[in-house]
Amino acid sequence: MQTQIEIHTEPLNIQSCIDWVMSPDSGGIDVFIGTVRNATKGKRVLKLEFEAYKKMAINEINKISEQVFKQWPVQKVLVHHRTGTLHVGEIPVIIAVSAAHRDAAFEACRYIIDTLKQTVPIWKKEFFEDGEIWVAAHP
Amino acid sequence: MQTQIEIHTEPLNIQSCIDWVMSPDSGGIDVFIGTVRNATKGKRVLKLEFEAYKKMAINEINKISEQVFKQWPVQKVLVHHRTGTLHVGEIPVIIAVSAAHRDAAFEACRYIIDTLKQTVPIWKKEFFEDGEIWVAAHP
Amino acid sequence: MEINILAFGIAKDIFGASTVSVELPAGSSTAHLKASLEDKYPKLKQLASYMVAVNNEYAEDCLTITERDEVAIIPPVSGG
Amino acid sequence: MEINILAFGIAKDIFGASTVSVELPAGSSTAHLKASLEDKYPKLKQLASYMVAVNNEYAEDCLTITERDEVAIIPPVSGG
Repeated sequence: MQTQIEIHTEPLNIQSCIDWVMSPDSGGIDVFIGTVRNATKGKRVLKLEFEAYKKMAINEINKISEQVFKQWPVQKVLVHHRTGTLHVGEIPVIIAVSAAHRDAAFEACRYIIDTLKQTVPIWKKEFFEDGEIWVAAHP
Repeated sequence: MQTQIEIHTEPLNIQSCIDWVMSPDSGGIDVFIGTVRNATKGKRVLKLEFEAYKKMAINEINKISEQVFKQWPVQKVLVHHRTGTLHVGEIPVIIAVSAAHRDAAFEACRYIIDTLKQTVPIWKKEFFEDGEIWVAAHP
Repeated sequence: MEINILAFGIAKDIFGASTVSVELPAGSSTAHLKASLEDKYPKLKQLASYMVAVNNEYAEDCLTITERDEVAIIPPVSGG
Repeated sequence: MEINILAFGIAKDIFGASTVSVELPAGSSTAHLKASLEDKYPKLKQLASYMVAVNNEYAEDCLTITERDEVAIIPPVSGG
């Protein structure tokens, strides 16, 4: 039952995230990697900016992780989120979960990214050729 | 719609698998990494040996990938499987799927590993302190 | 009492600053704070929704705020 | 006709070799092949199940086998 949570502006390192969740008693790891898409609803995206309310974001991710350990027999949970300016193809988020059996790893990983997008105070601004927008701000 | 399938005895490279599935029009990647557990049903595992009917295995994985592209809007599918002797913590399989949206990536990745375990002619032998066994061979 | 408020995302644009302060009667609740802010910054009402966080936790409308609390406006989140 | 058969996993242990050959009448099917093998190697019947692959495809019992086909015995798979 170990959790590693990081929020920072440095590029995320996939290999070190996976190395951290691996353990001799795990049989499977599920990893979700978010990547910056070149378009949103057909509009070309130039770059994204992510902003976090860092202390509270870590707090909320911790709650998600605690819920995961209650709900699934998983071994390690890792969530790394990048902030600052990201270009197309770069990685804003890595979530990795190890478990003895793959079902728990898949379900927990899915739960974490779904819940993170709903509750964790991080905001994304999309930059287009003709303007910029805070995602989800308006109805 | 691209697929990369490999079966070989060399250690699998996580980073290069993920690099291959990434693309500017993908927003999410789901990766499943199988790892050799130190125990099966409480019995200590020393090592595993994987054997493949290589030509047919690639054929069957190709069928799975074709089914995935029919069923989900995914962009790239990668399946690497290692054969030969593997020790605890080593990686027998990496499956990676990129998609514009994460739902498809998660569901397709899960479908691939579940189906691979049912249909692809690859066999695993577990070595214990007191003997060895071909997994699933007997009722 | 004077409450200092942290603003993030579009709230920062609406306030024109990453922190603003409002003057509230002692014993005011989150609901009072929201009403006061919406009065001063009507664009807040155009958001899909927004929450108040007090000491790094989402706060109910009835929560009483003090000057020692860390208060933040949380517009709709969009991480991941 | 003589059919050469590839064996994998536990089938290799049962046959004591990674290839064996059986003599079958021309026009024999997968079912005939299985019956002949089970006669020669009764331990095959103790497996949870096994399939025959012909030319890298799982074969139905009624499929006719020829000497030019690549035939393999597929015990329960356990990859991944």
